[in-house]
Amino acid sequence: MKTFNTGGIHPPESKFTGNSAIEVMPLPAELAIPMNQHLGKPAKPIVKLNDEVKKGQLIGEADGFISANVHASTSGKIKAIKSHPHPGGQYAMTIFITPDGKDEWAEGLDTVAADWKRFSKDEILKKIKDAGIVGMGGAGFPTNVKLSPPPDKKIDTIILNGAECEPFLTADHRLMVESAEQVVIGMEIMASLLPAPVKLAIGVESNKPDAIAALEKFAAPKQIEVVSLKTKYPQGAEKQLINAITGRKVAEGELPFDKGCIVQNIGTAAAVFDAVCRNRPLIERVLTVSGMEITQRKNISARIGTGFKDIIAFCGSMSDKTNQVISGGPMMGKAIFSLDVPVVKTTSGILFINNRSLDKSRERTCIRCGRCVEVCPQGLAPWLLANTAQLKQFDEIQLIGLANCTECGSCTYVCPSGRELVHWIKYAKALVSSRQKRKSA
Amino acid sequence: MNMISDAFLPAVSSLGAVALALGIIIHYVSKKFHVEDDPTVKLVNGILPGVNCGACGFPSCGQFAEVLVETRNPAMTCPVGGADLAAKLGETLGMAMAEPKPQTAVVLCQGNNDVARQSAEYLGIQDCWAATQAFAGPKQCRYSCLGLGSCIAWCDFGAMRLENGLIVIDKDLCTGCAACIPACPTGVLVMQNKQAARYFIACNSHDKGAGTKKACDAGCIACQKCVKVCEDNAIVIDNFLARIVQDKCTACGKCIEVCPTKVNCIRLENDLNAVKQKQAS
Amino acid sequence: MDSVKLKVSYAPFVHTKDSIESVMYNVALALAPATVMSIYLFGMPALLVTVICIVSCIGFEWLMDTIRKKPASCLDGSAFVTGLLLALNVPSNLPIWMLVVGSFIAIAAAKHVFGGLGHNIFNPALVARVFLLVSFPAAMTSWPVPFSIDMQTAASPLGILKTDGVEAAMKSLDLMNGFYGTMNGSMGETSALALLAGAAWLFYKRYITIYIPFTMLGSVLLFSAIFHMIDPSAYAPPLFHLVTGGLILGAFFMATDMVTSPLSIRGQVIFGLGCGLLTAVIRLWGGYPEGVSFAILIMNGFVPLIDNWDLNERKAIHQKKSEKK
Amino acid sequence: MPELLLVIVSAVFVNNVVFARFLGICPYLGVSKNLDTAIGMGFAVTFVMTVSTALTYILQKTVLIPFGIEFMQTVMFILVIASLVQLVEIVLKKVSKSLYSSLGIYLPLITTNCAILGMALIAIQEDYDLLTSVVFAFFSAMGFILAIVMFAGIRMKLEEADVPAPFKNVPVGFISAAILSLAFMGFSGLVK
Amino acid sequence: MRPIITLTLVGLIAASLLAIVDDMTRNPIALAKAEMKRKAIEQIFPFAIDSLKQVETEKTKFYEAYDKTGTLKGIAVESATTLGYSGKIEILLGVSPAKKIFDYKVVYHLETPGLGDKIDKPRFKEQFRERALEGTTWKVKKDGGDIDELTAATISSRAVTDAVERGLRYINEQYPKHEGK
Amino acid sequence: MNEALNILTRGFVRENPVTKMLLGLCPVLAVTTSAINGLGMGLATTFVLLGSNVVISLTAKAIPDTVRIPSFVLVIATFVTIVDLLIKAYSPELNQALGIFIPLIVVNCMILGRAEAFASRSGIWYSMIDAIGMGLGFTLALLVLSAFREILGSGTIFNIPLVGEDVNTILVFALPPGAFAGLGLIIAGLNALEKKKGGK
Ligand SMILES: Cc1cc2nc3c(=O)[nH]c(=O)nc-3n(C[C@H](O)[C@H](O)[C@H](O)COP(=O)(O)O)c2cc1C
Ligand SMILES: Cc1cc2nc3c(=O)[nH]c(=O)nc-3n(C[C@H](O)[C@H](O)[C@H](O)COP(=O)(O)O)c2cc1C
Ligand SMILES: Cc1cc2nc3c(=O)[nH]c(=O)nc-3n(C[C@H](O)[C@H](O)[C@H](O)COP(=O)(O)O)c2cc1C
Ligand SMILES: Cc1cc2nc3c(=O)[nH]c(=O)nc-3n(C[C@H](O)[C@H](O)[C@H](O)CO)c2cc1C
Ligand code: SF4
Ligand code: SF4
Ligand code: SF4
Ligand code: SF4
Ligand code: FES
Repeated sequence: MKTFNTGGIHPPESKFTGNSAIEVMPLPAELAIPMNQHLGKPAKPIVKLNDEVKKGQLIGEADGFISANVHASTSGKIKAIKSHPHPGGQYAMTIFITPDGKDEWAEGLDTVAADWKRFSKDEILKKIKDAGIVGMGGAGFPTNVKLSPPPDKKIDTIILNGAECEPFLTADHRLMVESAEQVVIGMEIMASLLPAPVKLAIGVESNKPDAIAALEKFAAPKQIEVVSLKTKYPQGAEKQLINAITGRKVAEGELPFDKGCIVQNIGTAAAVFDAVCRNRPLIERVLTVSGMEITQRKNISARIGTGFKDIIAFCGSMSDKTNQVISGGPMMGKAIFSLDVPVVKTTSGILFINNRSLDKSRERTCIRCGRCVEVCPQGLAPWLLANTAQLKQFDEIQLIGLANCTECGSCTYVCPSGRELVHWIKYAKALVSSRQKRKSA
Repeated sequence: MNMISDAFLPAVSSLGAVALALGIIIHYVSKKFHVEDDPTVKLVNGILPGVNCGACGFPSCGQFAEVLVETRNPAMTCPVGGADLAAKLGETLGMAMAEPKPQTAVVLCQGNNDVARQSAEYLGIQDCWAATQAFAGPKQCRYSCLGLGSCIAWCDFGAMRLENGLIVIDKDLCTGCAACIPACPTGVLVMQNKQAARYFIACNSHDKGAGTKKACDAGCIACQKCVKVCEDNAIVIDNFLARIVQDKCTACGKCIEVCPTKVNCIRLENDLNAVKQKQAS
Repeated sequence: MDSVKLKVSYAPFVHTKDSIESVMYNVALALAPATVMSIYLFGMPALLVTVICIVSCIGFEWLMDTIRKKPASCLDGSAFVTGLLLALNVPSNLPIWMLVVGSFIAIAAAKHVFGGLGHNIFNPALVARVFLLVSFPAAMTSWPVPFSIDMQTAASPLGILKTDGVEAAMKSLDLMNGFYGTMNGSMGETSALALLAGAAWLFYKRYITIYIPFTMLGSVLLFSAIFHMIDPSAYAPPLFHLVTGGLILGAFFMATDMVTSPLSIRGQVIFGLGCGLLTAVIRLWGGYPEGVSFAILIMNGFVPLIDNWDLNERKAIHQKKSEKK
Repeated sequence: MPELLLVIVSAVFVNNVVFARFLGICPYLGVSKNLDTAIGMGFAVTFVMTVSTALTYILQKTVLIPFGIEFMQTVMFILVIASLVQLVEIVLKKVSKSLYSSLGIYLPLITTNCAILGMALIAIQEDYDLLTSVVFAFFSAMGFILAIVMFAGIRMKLEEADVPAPFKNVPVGFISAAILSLAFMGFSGLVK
Repeated sequence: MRPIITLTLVGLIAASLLAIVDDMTRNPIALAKAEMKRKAIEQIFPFAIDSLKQVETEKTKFYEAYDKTGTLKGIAVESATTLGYSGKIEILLGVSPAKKIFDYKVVYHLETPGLGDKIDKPRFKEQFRERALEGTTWKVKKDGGDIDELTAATISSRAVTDAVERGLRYINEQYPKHEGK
Repeated sequence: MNEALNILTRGFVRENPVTKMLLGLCPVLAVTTSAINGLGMGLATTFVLLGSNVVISLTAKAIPDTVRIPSFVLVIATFVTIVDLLIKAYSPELNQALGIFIPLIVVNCMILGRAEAFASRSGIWYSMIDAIGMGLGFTLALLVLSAFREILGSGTIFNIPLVGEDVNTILVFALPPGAFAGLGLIIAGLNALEKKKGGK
């Protein structure tokens, strides 16, 4: 069993929904589709109030190189275009669609599965780009951009990230079990875009033996290795995954392709399959609804833009003890500030929890126990970063590896003093970049 | 000569000799190794406030002094010292210095806990920047002063304090150094000239009127009423927010009468001298 | 659903169960065997000393928090551990007022003056111990004899070593007794066995690492072995040094205090070596019979420098990385 | 232990200038706010202390004793030290700008560092010979460096600590110094 | 030129001033020194001293104390030991012409305050009174002698015992008027 | 007159050379084992300060910059030697207690500090007052610290026993650590007082 070589933690897995088949969620009464569901510049709305749109129709156009298309998730009428709460914590320009109930595809979309080998590389890339596919593992980096690395970077490995190391989440797990073939084909398609020979590997944590078995069936004939990984957080973090599978170390400031690797999420692969073979843009995704405070924990397939309130209704109800609703996993997700937020392309899960530590939470002083240093997968000294941030020494902090932190949260998880280590680090990052912006301005 | 002891002569002669020798050496060496210091820099440095606030654009008062003495650029101003200092500097350097326009920081927000509505309770690190990393802030209005006081630490003059979830600037203490401006993540702090009374809009919300109204009782809803009533055409509305052009405002006060918001978003920025005069009379 | 008031905090939303409390009370638990042992050896007075120290440490902690208007931290266990360790570091017949003075020094002067838990530079219990030793040398160096009913006192083996030489010291102590603990000494210094059992628990819980205790013990052993080999009549054998005095208590429970020791491995190695060497030097040639406390305190003073060194190393590594780019 | 080793151990640890002899306390407190200046001060002290002890020793043996004017000791010594410092400063300022900016700023403070005169006087009092005096002075300065560098580290850390307001800066520095000198008492009796 | 002249002038004035003060204080200082010694010696004798005489032998210095009538009442001797806890201890020992101890005074020591420095306390010194060289085992009780050691300061006690014994020996062996008695 | 009073009293607490300016610390720490020593040292220093301030205020203008420090130091050293000789002659006990710290008054930075900062720029009258004020402030600090240390460390004050011979005193205060700690506590105490006053 492979694993990365520094740090890591093992929080309780709490994967209650590992065996629940994906349920398709019915269309809600309203969809709120934000224009920024990806890294980079938000898409430009190209529809107007009261326009009629079809399912899969382009409603937001990628604005610039690093940006992505946004499509209508169903057919209906544009009800509003305004700024609206986003699960990422901010407000975002959002297009509201009132579904007409017909759920009609726009022309030329959702065709019968075609053989992708008919298409040229450029055609495939264009399909991926048009479909608005972005990394579904969390960061939402436009996939077509990731798949066109600069020519001087020789890519020799493509890794599919099926680690799903976050507690609670099982969306990728179910996708691997239920759509193993599509995932594998999606991976093949992506591999075909790069000059051969490339090594192909799918990394899956060892706590999902059924997924490993399912993938192996389709992967083995295609020389794709399914790697069983030790169950350890953050096994799924790009840099750690590369380290676990190839032994390479992605250093500070380097990107995976500097080490000849490309990492893609399972959901991304499935979406690539849909886009290339079936002409389907990215308008729905699989996500896990879980946590102690929701009556029915499920894996669901929901349209992009589905409101969290609709999802709650679909999954029974949430208890009064809920004090936090998390978009994403418990380690890296965001606590949302309004139930009005919709599902976006990167929403891998929604958790309803009663976070007891909140009530007594008070940061205490570092007792220098060294736990955070021990668990940091990036070999940093989180306590030092946090102290430096607290002292507002923003030049100093860049010298001790601020940029190298992946914000995995392992350090905060283990700190016996309850220090908000990642939060301080994030704070420092925000201020460093604001200062840099000001300097260059 | 009995009065003087045996030790007198050796003592006097030896110490005298040593002193003479050392004197000669020091004198000679100091002549030979003489280094010229520029006394003007010292002088200028002495005049400067010495708070190293950076408002002048130099990292410290010392640097300001050095550059000033070297370049004798009359446009170099120290906002903290104001006109008095400029005069003094001019006198010392024998030239006329430009007079700095005294400025003050103002908060474009009145959304204290009474008028601004909350979105969710925030339990993370109590700092505005930290809060913006978690979400858009505890107030529904995302343009508002978040009320966690990040900026306070950057003010060297103790001019800022939090009051009921809103930052308040003490105009008497504010020196116009602008150190607080970049410290605010939502950008509700801006610099304004310290000057005779002018009105300004103490709101930063670019939400549409309805949204603003829902979030806060003191928000500018861009109703256009003030624009219409202003005879000096001093008010413009830009992206759902009114703005009063300071140079055009004559402080007639008509706009404030028509402003329909519960808590007027238009505020009269009292000039220091005006207040003092009022108190005196 | 509408009754739910959402609360926002930053990720992660799950945390370990470990807390300052659990760490500290585990240390206390690890010290339990030694405490029980000393109560067994020295009787009720030992129990009294333990209780007084712990209660007064917690009391002063509460007082300091109140004066400083800080949230109460007196039950977070750190004052408990400090009190317990102080108790284990004094003879069981020490007058009560001295114990209270010692607790005050530990909590007020060595901890809260520096800012409280996590900020202190010197080990509070050791500061108190050294303070008491220097202030009341007589009371602090006459040890009750184990199992004695009338509080008979005598010098500790290390004291005998200092005043009467190797032969007398060796005669006064059977090494195995030293290991089990039936010898004169501070309450917690006597039983190596009980201390090691507790230390094993700490290793198991991963609250301490091996670097400090092992380098510290190793350097004492090596150093004393060399001199024992040179002149056995003037220098006691290494095993004698190992089982006597507070070496084991110090190496496993006091030098390892995370607040006052370095974080990095190489820092811990240097720290341990320094503690060991200084202990040996003071024991072999110094005026005081015991050097562990002084050695650890002096090395505590070097911790900020070691930290600074580590910090610079981090920067250097970073710089090298960015240069390579 | 051989004589010279004894002098060294005594000078650095047992009779540490700062912790045991109470000399040079003002710079110990004044120039220890950060590590670099502390080291700079340490080296400046080392230089001046060693040279001045040698000079004053010679002066004592060749002038003061032969002429029977030992009562002039203080005057003579301090005159020599003050002039020496002055000279070094003037020369350094001209000769090496970088050395001056790293060491020179401490030089004026050294005249009033009583450790310098103190070591010169103690060397005479203890009846050392020239070599021992110089060794003694040099290692006393090492003891000073040890103390001031350690202290600078501590103060750096204290800067980040949540020290109660009345104890901020100087008082907590004194308390740290007290604990350090308490710890250094462990060396007492090391050299009889 | 002015700096040289100034410094020399200051030097000259300082030196002359000092020479004068030195001259003025030379005698008082010598007197004060003698007075200190006399005071110290007075303290160890239980009787009033009228005059003091110094007797020097090759190795030691003895002080003879006479009363008003001119009879020799006591002899004092300086003695020292290096056995102290922190090094040298110097004492001034006073005996009767019959060489029985009156008292001693610790002149110099570096013992620990609160422990070793009790050797200068009457409670400890008491036990030496009237002892002579013979008839006493000059060791502390712990080592099988006659002297009660101080609790927790055995070493200092040993050292003082040693110094006292040495002093007595000097007197017994070298005091010139030994036979003259 | 007000001015003079101000100069006189500022050294007592407000600008106390020890607790505020942190000057002349070595003797403060070294000789304060007993109140008598503290007082003696304080007065000796005051005398030197007075003498040198007077002489320097009279002569400062005549002394060129290059030899300023050596000359000042010479003046100070002369006064110190005079004090030294006088103490040796008339108070040998004090001489024994203060030991090497009498000659070290020369380098008590307070004295050179006052010479540089005040006497060389002021008239003789104010220089005198300043010397007396600073000297008394210095003495006051020494006295307080030494009394504190003597009471706690030895259980006596001005050598008068306060407690029985057998009572355990807290010896540390008689030793070096006690000096540091005592001064630290005094300064912290003053800080706290000042804050209280400022707070009102
Ligand atoms: C701490 C951490 C944990 C992560 N865990 C996972 C994971 O379990 N599964 C996953 O697909 N991506 C995970 N990611 C995101 C990956 O680093 C990476 O962005 C993603 O696999 C790239 O694929 P995508 O572009 O298709 O999203 C994690 C990232 C971080 C920083
Ligand atoms: C800090 C300290 C100072 C000591 N000072 C002295 C001292 O001045 N004189 C002395 O004889 N022993 C001194 N000792 C040695 C011890 O008190 C030692 O135990 C004692 O001398 C042994 O004698 P005892 O059997 O009477 O206790 C000192 C010990 C310590 C720890
Ligand atoms: C050894 C020593 C000697 C000092 N001597 C003087 C002095 O003679 N006169 C004086 O005004 N300050 C003296 N000081 C105080 C420092 O000069 C003071 O800290 C400095 O002026 C602070 O200025 P800065 O903060 O601008 O650097 C002395 C400090 C030390 C450590
Ligand atoms: C392994 C370990 C060792 C400790 N050792 C000590 C100790 O020697 N002395 C002490 O006062 N506190 C000790 N503590 C408790 C705590 O760290 C101490 O109170 C802090 O130094 C106070 O800030 C220890 C804690 C741990 C976890
Ligand atoms: S959040 Fe950053 S610092 Fe903390 S463990 Fe993860 S990578 Fe390390
Ligand atoms: S885990 Fe927490 S207490 Fe431990 S070193 Fe890191 S920040 Fe400090
Ligand atoms: S003005 Fe800005 S920085 Fe200051 S409290 Fe308000 S939001 Fe925070
Ligand atoms: S409020 Fe403070 S920081 Fe801001 S400009 Fe005014 S003085 Fe400067
Ligand atoms: S260094 Fe200032 S008095 Fe000693």
